[in-house]
Amino acid sequence: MSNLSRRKFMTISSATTGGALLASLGLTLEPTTASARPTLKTEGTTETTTICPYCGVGCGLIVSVRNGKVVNIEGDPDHPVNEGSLCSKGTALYQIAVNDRRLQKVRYRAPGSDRWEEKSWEWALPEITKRIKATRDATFKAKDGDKTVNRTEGIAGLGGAALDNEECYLWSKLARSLGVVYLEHQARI
Amino acid sequence: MKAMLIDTTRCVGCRGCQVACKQWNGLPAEETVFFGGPGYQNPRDLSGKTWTLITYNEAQVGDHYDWVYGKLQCMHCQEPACAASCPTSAMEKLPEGPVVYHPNQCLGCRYCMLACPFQVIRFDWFSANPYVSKCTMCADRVLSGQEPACVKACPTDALVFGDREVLIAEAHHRIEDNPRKYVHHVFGEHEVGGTCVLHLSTVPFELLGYRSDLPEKSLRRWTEPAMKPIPYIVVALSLALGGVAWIVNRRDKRLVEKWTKQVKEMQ
Amino acid sequence: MTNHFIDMVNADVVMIMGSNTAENHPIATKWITRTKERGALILNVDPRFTRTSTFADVYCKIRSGTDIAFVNGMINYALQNDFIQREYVVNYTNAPCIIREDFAYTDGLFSGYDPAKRSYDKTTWAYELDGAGLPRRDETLQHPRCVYQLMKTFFARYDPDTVCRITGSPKDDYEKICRHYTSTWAPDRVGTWLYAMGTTQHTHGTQNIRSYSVLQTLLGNVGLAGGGINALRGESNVQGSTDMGLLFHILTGYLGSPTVPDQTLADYLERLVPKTKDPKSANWWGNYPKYITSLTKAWWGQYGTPENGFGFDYLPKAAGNCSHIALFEAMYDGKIKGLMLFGQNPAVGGPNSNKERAALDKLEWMVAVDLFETDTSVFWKRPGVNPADIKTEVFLLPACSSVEKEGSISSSGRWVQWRYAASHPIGESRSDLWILDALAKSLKKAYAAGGAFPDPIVKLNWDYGSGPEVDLHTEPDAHRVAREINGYFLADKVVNEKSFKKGDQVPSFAFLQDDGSTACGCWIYCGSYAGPEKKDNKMARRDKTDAPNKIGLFPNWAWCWPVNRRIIYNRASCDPSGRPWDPKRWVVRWNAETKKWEGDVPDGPWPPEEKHPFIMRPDGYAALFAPALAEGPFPEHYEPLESPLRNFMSSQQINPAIKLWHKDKPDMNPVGDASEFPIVGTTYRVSEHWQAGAMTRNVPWLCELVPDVFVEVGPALAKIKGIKNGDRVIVKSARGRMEAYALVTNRFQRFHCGDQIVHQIGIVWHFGYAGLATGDSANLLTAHIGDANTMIPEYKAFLCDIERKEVVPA
Amino acid sequence: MTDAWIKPQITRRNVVLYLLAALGFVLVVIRFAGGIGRVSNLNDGYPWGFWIGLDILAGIALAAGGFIVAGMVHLFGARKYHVLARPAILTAFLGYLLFIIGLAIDLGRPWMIWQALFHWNHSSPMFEVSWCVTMYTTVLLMEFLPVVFERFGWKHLHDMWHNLVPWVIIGMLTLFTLAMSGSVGWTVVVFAILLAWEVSMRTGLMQRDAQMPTLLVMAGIIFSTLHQSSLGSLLLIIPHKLHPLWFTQAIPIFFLLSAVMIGVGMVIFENIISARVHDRKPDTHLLAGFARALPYLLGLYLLLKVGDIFRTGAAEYLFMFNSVAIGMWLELVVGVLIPLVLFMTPETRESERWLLWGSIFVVAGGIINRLNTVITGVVVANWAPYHPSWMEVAISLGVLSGGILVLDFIVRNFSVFEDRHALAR
Repeated sequence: MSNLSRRKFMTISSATTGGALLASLGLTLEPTTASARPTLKTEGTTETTTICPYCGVGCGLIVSVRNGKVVNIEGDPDHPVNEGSLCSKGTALYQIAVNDRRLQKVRYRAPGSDRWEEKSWEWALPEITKRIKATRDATFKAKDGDKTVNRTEGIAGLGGAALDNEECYLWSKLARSLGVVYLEHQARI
Repeated sequence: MKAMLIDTTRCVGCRGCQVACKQWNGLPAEETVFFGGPGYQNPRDLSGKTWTLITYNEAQVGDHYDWVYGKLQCMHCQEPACAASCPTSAMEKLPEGPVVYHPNQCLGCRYCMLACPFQVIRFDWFSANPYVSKCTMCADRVLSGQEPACVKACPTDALVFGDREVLIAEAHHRIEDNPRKYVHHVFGEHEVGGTCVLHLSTVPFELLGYRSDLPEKSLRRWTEPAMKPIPYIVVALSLALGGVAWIVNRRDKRLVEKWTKQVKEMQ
Repeated sequence: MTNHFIDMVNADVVMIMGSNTAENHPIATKWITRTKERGALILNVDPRFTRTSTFADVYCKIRSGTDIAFVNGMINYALQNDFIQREYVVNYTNAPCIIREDFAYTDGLFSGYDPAKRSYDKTTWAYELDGAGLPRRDETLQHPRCVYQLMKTFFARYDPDTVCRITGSPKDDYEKICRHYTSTWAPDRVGTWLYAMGTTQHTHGTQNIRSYSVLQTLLGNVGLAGGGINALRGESNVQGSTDMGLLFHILTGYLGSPTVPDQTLADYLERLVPKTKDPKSANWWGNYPKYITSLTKAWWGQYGTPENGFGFDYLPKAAGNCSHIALFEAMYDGKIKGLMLFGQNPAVGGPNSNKERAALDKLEWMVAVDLFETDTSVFWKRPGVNPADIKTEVFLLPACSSVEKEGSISSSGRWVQWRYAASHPIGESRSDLWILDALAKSLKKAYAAGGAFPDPIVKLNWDYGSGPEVDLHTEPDAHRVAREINGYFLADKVVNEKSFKKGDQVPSFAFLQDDGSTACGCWIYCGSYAGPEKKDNKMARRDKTDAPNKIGLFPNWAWCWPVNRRIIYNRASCDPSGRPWDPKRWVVRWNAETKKWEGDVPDGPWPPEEKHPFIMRPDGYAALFAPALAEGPFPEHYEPLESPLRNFMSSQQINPAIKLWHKDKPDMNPVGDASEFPIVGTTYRVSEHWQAGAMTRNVPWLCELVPDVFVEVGPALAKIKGIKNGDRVIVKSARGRMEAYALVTNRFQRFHCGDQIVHQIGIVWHFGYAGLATGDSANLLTAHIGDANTMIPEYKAFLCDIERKEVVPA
Repeated sequence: MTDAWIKPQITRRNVVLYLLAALGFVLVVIRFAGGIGRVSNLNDGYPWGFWIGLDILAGIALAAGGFIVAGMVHLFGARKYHVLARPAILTAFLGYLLFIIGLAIDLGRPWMIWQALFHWNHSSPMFEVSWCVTMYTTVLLMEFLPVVFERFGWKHLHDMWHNLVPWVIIGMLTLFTLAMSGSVGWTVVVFAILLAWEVSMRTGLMQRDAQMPTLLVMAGIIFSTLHQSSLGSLLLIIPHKLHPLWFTQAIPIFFLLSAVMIGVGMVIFENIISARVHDRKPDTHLLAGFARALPYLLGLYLLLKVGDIFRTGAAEYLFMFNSVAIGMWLELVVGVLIPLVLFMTPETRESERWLLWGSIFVVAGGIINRLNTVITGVVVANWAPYHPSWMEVAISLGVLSGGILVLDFIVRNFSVFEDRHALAR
């Protein structure tokens, strides 16, 4: 009787059971060992700290980036206010950094049009500058009766509670230099 | 053995854990609709994309209506019924605590779903290559010494991660400290042989959607008596049947000899 | 906030009123639950039982718009039972000051009211001065006209029965709240007050806060660890954006913005600089000239000369109120042609959305800078309008997210924290810094060729390292901007015996000069970037060693304005001799040997006896009697503009000092009355969405949690209207209608106000027609009506009606 | 001498089978394209349903006839029933092939079933079932091969089969014991016993059955006993879901016992039906022998089952008016009581009509029992109860019809029933 090695036997029996079993592939007959240790998603990423852009508590987060792409954002355990914990918005910050609904190009809507046109920055900035200057020049009021007022009544500015301090400062500086008096933002509402 | 203590009395329902689980495990969001659940609960149930879910339960506590939150997820049993039942060991209990799933070994037989006492395993019912899915206690984080993503996200320490014995002691300590506040039972300490996810609550556990009528013996113990004797049966039957065959064949042989003798005499 | 988030762990009693902390500042619950574990009591007052109420020890319901009645009753409870920290009140507040004889209060009005102008002549609201011009004080608090006695008689009208009749709160819950909270009068017990928009968004929002501060001052809780009056602000940098003067009435650092009468710097200073004759009053605002001059020098550099008030003349002078409501009314009238939007979404967030969206139609052009296509940026294709009719040009510029740019933001606890860019802006999105820099440079070039009054633009000091030309790929240097905000010397100078060279950074605002030798973008941020190198950027510090008092100040983590003082008015945490009221939780204490204060940065270096602790107040005292406010020195209860009930306290139905927009701008500004709209409506947030929703209704994970707009309805009202849980309902107010799902819940019970039943519903306001998750905006219902002092709209209380969808004809 | 093949044609009588098979096939394509949910009401609360109940639990029990008849004829020496052996083996073999197809439809990823060979989980009843069924199907194939060799006249193959099969069996049983126990000790013991039997037979010490290698039949009985019982122990893991009327530690024994009953019933049923279809005279006198054994089996089962219900204190549920109680009464009355009474008297045991009706009751009762243990008896808290969708039933019927058509084809083309003269030799 030929000494049936287990391997050969397996191929015979598996082949002959009506095809329910595939031909055996690389065989390891030992019972399963724990599969290889799962690697951490944030293995080999560069980490930077940031502060959550949502409410005013100011929780700390760590952003893990691998070759330029955000792969994970979670709480910063060293931050004294949140000690690594985050609410539902904070933990969802990843879907702000990685979200195909994010605006990626300048858009322009012509008067009366019903859709956006994609434009370039080179086109948009001069156009915006032209309009700001035209409206300022048209609605600038140097005198109110005998009082000098130097204000632009035709331009209003809204916004900035989610901007950085430096950005808010520059907008405050630029707006006042343009004479804007209707300067408001979310703190009012 | 690592474990999680969920003190539902500290939970404020911010659902940071529910999103942190999706963030770390890369689970997509679900298409949901407001369904007037008792509170703001959404989605309705665990699924392939939602491995943990906060339930909002409105209950009369003392003199006013209160919101009580439950956290549905895999309980990571000490002796998991899913691992015991899986024909290809696709579900595996790691010594560190988490019960993990190896999708490439899964046949999709769903026996684990039937066996699971906490009804948490979910299946891709509408996929041509379906897998099951459940919380893995962020095994990759736990194995590298970190805490699961949901525990880290919890602001009020409603979720705490650590050694199982330490957490059980802490849970009982909390019950003794304010007996009026807690139901005097640590859910998961003994259920189906004990689990690595322990719950404390101020309202009866059924109200949070947990089953409180589960046997204390782990479900694996129920199938063991049927599986243990297999080698003995094989041996016993091979001996017995061999013996029978021997006897029967000898009787037939003698019968045939007698019969052929008769035929020879008749000729 | 006067204190900060971690400090809540030191409180013995935490009052959460006007804020739903667990839902809108969830991580604050970390510290609140920790102090609860230490045995502290958590009190929560809210129209409905919220996620915050789940961990409160005592929850008491309150009808929206009746905060003042509720808290005045608590003040009365404290005064009647003498639960006040007497030594604190006598030494640190103006309780002993004697008020003029002609000051009076009758039937809801104080003396000096002009019904035509709906404002007060406040001359009678003043101290009686002695010979030396100082207020006469009766330290025994017996004098009939001292503030303390005036308060006793004024607040006596708010007895518990009257209060519960107004607020609809159950009497026993109310008494529990009074008892627990006023227990913090003892020197060794302290209570903190957390509030937010629930308090401010009323026609009497400022007086709501006034009632909290009167009570906190009487109980001696201001300036202590675990105390203070803490506004939990909604946006990550609304503190910073307010600090940087993005409101019509202020410049950076809360300096007043010039008005028409301020023709010269001298007129401006004359109007604004407070004076005091009391040597013991620090009157810190006396340094006003240094700060305004440093600001204008920072903006116009060498062009700011003594002749033009160091650049003051370049500043615009506004006339009257230009706040959000006034802005949109002007836009609606066609006066405003162009709108610059930096990450704001007023089409959903502003009150009376129908009118504000109609106002947007009148614009000639709009520039919107945002991460997503916001509802406001597509107002021209909103439901119910034909784009062809709207002639506005719209530029929608892609802004990058917070993880793609570097800079600092200020948390609600005044912590200014630095953020780093984790990755480059995606696609062609740019940081707002880059966009503003590019706009400024191109405007300066355009105005170099002439235009209306070009000087302020052409001469604007603008160089942030990105070169003269607009270049897509060079980012301006946020550090240079931060150093300008901190301030630098324009000339070699010796100040306070220290010598500085031209270009040195100013170490703190005590060194700022009013002679034009220093420039400082925002005086309260002076000291945040005190050196030329990146290592001098204190906002980026991550050292977690706590101060010696071990109360969680973390003085070396990031930087806190002003001068890294973590708890404001912390001198008041000590008795007049400099010993902390509560040695277990001292904030600052006077070390007699070293002649120095220890612990937190003190409110000024002076020894204890030399200065009164409230250094920002002209008289140095905490103002129990506060004449600066529009509708009265004491908080008086008035009903919201639209209320189902008559005002039980006086014949003044509504706040007498508010501007009635529906009178002079009646178009699209109707006011509903209880006959047609019997139900009280309020609006609020859920923790899964944020403000007008652009940053959360485009995030799939969050849309999954709260996919649709919904209304919370109590069981009684639901039965009357036949509404079941999950039904579609229509909510109508005088101004608009919206559709939503109904969540029928026991957590929103009706109110028994005397013999009348008042039903209330609440609507989540994040939703709008743009984004992944869409829905009708709650602000279609709210009104253009604002607070008497701040003009913040009254979102929290209006009248409406609710019907099941089938019942309402299409 | 290979006779001409009789091609299967669609006749008036079997056109329904073809239609059902076609419908089933279409639905199976939809199932594999769109996922199980597309064709079934199975859900996360009720992952197992009609297919498990009918194709797997009931299907295997119906095919138990194979090992019973083969065992009796070739091992226990009941030569009298020899003529029933081949059909029983054929029916069992086709039954197991149908089982495998049914399992493939129910499994989410059937192409991964080979994983069960390499990832051994000793505590899983499903693991044991998968190995047992795989090996027993091989045994049935080997038991059926002589019919094929005979058909093609491959005499040499027949001899080689006769010679080789015992070694294959030894290998299979040894590997099986190793996989199931994981203990080398028991594996060696089993190997030794089997080797001993084979050697003793080869050396003539022990007589050999001319027709069928003894070890092959032995393996058939061993594997069948194991998996007919372990199909029951599958349910041991859900004490919290299976209703106390069915849940008992003794489920494996009940499953084995009822499998034997159903197997016998099926042999009778199959014999009569195929006789009528192939217009042959059914071997009623042989079937009567089986029918005489049935009452004892049914009586024993009834005694044990009712006794167990009272032992576990589940008796009170019998007297409540709900689907569970109705299910149990149906199962006992139809499957046990009626056939018990029917087969008590010799007249009924002899008459073809009563034999057919008796077997139908036994088989029907068996099917009801298996469906009860998976559908009616399984109750999951706060999940809407599960009802099979028509597509699930249609697929099962489709597979069954396909099986019957194949059976018909084989019976017509292979000498399944004409081996009387072989006996004479």
